[in-house]
Amino acid sequence: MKKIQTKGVKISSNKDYRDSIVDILKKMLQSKSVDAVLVPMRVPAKDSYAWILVKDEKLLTEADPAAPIMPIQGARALSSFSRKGQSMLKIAALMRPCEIRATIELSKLNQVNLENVTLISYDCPGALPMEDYLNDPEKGEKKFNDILKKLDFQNKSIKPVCKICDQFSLLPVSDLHFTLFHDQNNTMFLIANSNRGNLVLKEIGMEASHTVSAWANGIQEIKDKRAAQKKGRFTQIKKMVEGFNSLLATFSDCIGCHNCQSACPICYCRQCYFDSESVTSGTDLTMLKAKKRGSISLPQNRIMFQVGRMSHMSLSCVSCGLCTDACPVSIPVAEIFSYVAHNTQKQFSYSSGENKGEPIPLKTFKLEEVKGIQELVEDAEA
Amino acid sequence: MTSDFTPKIVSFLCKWCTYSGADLAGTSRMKYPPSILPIRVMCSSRVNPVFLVKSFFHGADGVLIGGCHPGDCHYQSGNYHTRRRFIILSKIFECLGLESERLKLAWISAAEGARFVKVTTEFTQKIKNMGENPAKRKIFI
Amino acid sequence: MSTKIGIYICECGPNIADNINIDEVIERISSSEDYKNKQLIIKPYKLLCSNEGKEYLEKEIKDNELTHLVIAACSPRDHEITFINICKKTKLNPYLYKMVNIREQCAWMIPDKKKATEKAISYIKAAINRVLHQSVLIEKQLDSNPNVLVIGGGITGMETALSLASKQRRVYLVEKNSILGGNAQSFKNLLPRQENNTDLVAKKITAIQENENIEVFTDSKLENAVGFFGNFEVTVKSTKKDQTANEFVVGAIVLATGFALMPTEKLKKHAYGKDDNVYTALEIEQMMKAKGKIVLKSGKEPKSVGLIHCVGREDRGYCSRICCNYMLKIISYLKDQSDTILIKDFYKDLCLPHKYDQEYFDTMAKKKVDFIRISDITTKKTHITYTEVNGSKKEADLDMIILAPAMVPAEGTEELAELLNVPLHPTKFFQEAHSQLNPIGTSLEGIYIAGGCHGPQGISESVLQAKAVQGKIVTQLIPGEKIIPEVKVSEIIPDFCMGCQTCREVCCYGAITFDPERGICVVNEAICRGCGNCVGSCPSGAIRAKHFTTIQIHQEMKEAIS
Amino acid sequence: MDQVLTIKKSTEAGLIDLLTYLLKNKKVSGVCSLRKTKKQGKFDYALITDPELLHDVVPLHPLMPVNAGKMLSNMIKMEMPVAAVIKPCELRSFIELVKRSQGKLENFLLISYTCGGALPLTATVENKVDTMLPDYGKTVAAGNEFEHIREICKACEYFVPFNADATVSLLGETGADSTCKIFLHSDKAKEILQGFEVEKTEDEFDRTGYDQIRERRKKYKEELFKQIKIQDTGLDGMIDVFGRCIGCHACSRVCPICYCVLCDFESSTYDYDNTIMEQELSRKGGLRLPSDTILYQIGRLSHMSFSCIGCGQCTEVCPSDIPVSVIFRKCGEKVAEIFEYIPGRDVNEQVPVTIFKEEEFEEIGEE
Repeated sequence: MKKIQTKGVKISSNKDYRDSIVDILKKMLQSKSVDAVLVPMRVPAKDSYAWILVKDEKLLTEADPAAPIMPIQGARALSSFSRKGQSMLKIAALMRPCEIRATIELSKLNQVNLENVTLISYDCPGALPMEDYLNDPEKGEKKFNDILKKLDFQNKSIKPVCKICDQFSLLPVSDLHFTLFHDQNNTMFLIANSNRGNLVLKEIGMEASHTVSAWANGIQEIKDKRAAQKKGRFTQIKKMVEGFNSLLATFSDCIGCHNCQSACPICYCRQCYFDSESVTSGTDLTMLKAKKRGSISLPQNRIMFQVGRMSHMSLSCVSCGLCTDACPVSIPVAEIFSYVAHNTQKQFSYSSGENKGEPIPLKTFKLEEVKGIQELVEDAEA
Repeated sequence: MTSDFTPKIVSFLCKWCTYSGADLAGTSRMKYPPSILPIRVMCSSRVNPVFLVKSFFHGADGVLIGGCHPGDCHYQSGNYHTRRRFIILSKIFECLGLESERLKLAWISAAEGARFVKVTTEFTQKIKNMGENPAKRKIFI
Repeated sequence: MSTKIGIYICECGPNIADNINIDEVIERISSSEDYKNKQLIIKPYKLLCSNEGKEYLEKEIKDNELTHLVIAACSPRDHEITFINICKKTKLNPYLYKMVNIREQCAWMIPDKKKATEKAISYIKAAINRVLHQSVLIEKQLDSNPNVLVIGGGITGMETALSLASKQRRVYLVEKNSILGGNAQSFKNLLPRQENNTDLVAKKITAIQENENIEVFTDSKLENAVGFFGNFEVTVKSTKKDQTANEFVVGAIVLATGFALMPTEKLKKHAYGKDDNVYTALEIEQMMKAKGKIVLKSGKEPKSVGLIHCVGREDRGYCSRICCNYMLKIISYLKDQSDTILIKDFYKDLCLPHKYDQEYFDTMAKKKVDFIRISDITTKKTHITYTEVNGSKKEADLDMIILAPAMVPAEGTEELAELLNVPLHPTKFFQEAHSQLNPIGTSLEGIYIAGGCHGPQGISESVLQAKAVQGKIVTQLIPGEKIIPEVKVSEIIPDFCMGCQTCREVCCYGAITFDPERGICVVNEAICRGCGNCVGSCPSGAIRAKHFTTIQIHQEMKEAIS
Repeated sequence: MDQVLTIKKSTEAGLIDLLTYLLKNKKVSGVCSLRKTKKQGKFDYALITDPELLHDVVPLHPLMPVNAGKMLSNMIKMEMPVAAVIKPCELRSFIELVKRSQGKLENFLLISYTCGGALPLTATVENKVDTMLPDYGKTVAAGNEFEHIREICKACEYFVPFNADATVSLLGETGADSTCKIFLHSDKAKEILQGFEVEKTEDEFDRTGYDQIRERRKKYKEELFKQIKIQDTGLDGMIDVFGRCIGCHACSRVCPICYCVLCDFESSTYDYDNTIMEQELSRKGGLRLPSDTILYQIGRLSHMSFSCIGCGQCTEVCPSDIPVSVIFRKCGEKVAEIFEYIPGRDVNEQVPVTIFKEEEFEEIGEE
């Protein structure tokens, strides 16, 4: 595990945190340290946010570094720009930690090219559910501003999956990190966490000289609380999905639209296997199956899709919660997937998006792994 | 809008009629605005309506499709299909309040060099009067 | 092999060089950011289409091992093929080459040299972007069968068969009736010289019978035909019972199925079928041929005859073109028979399209014939009520009425069109590929039309068309030579095709078929002409137009917008 | 002339009797209908072959978890028809799909009904269906629009089915709780139900009898269309409405007309290489990622607007709450009008983009 930096640049604390971040991003553009920055920006109708790659620094005044919602996963936005290979442009992407983790997973799957990309994270208090925000965007803005102001990392309005997120701060893969969470002194730090991060700091004429241990301790405290909440919630989720009948009941509203998959940053496939002919062309069997059982539910394969999708992507799931936001029938997909992901990743001691070098478990294997299997085989052979 | 605004007009010209018409205009040393950058296609029916949408949203000030006159299509009936697709797209633009006047379909035969000049000159002037395509600078599209 | 693009700018003498600053073009393109990690070779040349120019280009391609070629010169109409041929002499695939028209559509149309230079730059850049996304296409060569199937054994069909049959080319002539000759054998004399027709038709039939390179199938019809130019597999079947089908391969099919007269039930307005002494012109010809004179049902010669032109013209929506002439011929039959016979000729418009016609009309007009221009006419038995163009209503009682009914396509034309996928004109005659530029071709390569099935016309035009078809076939379907089908065709990507058949419906060549087994559409590349209509119609993006792919066009658009 | 079946039971019970007759007597190979699931208050579509299992069906429930037209198009090979009870808009979408070779009419005995509108998906999610039903029933029997149905349903003028083999009379049917009236239109329906012994009379189904409802809904439609102001606000209006689109394409996935296995806009054709995007970025100073948000919407309109049957599924699933269906319905209607086309009206009416007339729009391209 890479050692987390303990020193940072102290950033003027009188200003709003947004302005402080925008100032730094502007400096990065001005110094040509980067050619463009990827930031969320509130759409003209003021009812949502979009990812904008900004080259013209004047536009940065419109940027909103920490948006209350996550309509589109940042990894997806970055992937749409760099999937086809390395860009000539040096890009800095300011994203939530779960978005950075998804970016790392996508880079392992060659959907993001990280050459020339600087990843900037910040302490994320969580995001508001899309549905709540869309009901009254102004109220949502206010609510989120309050959360930031009060540094309320335990707010009850944030997405359920954010409440159990313990990877909401500086990541080993961040190049730079803004500490939104701060102590009574209102000190905000910019931490450089990689060679690239250090280079950027140097290029914008800053130096990391302040120790950030107070911040680190504060973050750890929240992490512990979140971890405890996660444990509790997972016990409930386990009940919701264990056994076929519970699974069926939990997904009883599912209409098979696969929008969870469309919104998922990890589901990068151009065409989902479960929408492909290999699955759908079996429809001639529909009648046969119906005859055998007396009846079948339509559309078919809804539970198979969920389980199948888990098998495809749970090792990389970053629990960002976009699936729940996208679900038209409000199934807590994100928490369920988070629970499953937690367990599948544990199996390989893998943590999605934590580490650039570590390959996705399905792309590699170790001779002796997955405890228990060997014993099972031996038992069977005896 | 400044008067030296040179519109960018994407033009899809059918190889048999309009492109040849444009050639004839050149051969006859007629003059027309340089705003037209022709893209040669075998038949106007190759032009998928989405090409127009894409040109529009990616910043073209105008889009022109040039094809053979109805009844004269080198491929029998391609231009009739072009016409329907064009009508559909124009209507959609109209319904959405987008400037359908930036899209143009013109039948210009290989013999109509003068007509090519007239159509492109007038269209360019019209676009000039309309000004720059606002989609050119919008970042939220 | 790394990408190496050669860009050659032709000065075209002063034509391009005078109005485009070629040095600037070269400078700006070679220093463009867009091609930072590409190898560009960009050079001017005084006249690329000259022999020296061609040699120079060939050497350049070879020496520099170019992977892509852009020629900025005149219109592709003039020299695209010239440079394709140079590519073919080297290892460079001609589909990795793109021509830019900086003469007709740049240098010659923009008076301002600066602006012309700008446009030339973006024009050339668009070509570079495009050429980088072009793919290698390989031309295929197919064996072709030189033989020809002619459908219809009338004058046109026989003429076509006789002109085409040779030692290297067999002709199969299919006639639905039991004898050859078609409509023409009913005519006694032929215009304009009143030659005796029987001899002419009989001579043709004999010539056909004596020609060992022509095989005739009477009482037969085309049962099936699949394939494309150079290779049609056809089945000809006898209409009589218990006959086996004949199957053979031909390279081309000629439709010479002729015409018929408007069905008699449509002629009731003129008392046809109600009165024994109302005849069609064709019946009069047959009568002349059989009896040598025109007589009433009673056997007596008529003392007064009414001729009615344009019967059914309004119904059908076209002029049958030959009727006025043959009505004049009938007048001459009648006048030869009796000098005193009263003839009233009712016409709405006279159609005298040939150089002989006016003279012929003038001769007849001198023979005391009432030519009456009318706006309406009805017949009750042989009693005629008519309105003259000046509005006056008149009546006449006549011994005999002769009608000139509209010419219509022969029976079975629609069936044949459907079988071969050849489009019909709204008049139900066959639709030609282009009314002016390709009047004997159809939308399908290798299928031609001639004679009365093309539209109303006389024998001379029919024979002319037969000759034109002959010329087309002789030059395009050369015995022993391979044919190279179009390579810039459409292809369907099976995984994305939903089988909705929108493409099949918009294709006017029948090049797309539906494969019910796989539930997808398939392009027959030998039939496809590469227009790209199907590509424009496919919502799934499942069809790709080779050499005109969406991505290639996007690349050109990019430059047009920038 | 139609044959009218009259069953002295509630409309739903009568229809279930009919379905039971069909399945028990092997007149059909299966029944496709909405049914209750094991979980209280939840429903889904099912294909049922065992007549015993028909007791769970709720064929006339005002729900549309998926557009059944899309669902039926997936059932390809069948030896005997399946009886499907579907809403008029679902039937119309199925007809549109049949025109595109995406389904076969002969596979089904299509039973539809005069429709009072469907509830939004949220009604099921929030377990409100059972409590809403009694009021819904009363409102529909009175020939009115229930307040909680989908907006697009309140604006739907095609609530009388086209092309149904049989139509169940529901809307404005005051005796719906004691009498079930089913009109058999096709010979197929009459033949299959020959042995179904109920009161049978001859009568013509009166399509004009609904004029009042139709007028009211048309009026509502005009109002709804007016609320969508895009037409007057131009590009900025488009950005206001679609700016919050997240590009998930859920609208196309649930759309019965979008039948493509892979949407063209998700294909590699629209994965631009960096040079194209960098050029845009330079010009604008900023570039939305993923790009082509509005292009996708217009592109989709250009592919399917004329066939939009206004079922409202797109609005239901939009995570950004964009009123997709109203916009698409509005555009669709305007486009279809040009060709005097009504999607789903007649299976022999060809899709406007597959045909043309030589003498049409003659002024276009000539000036």
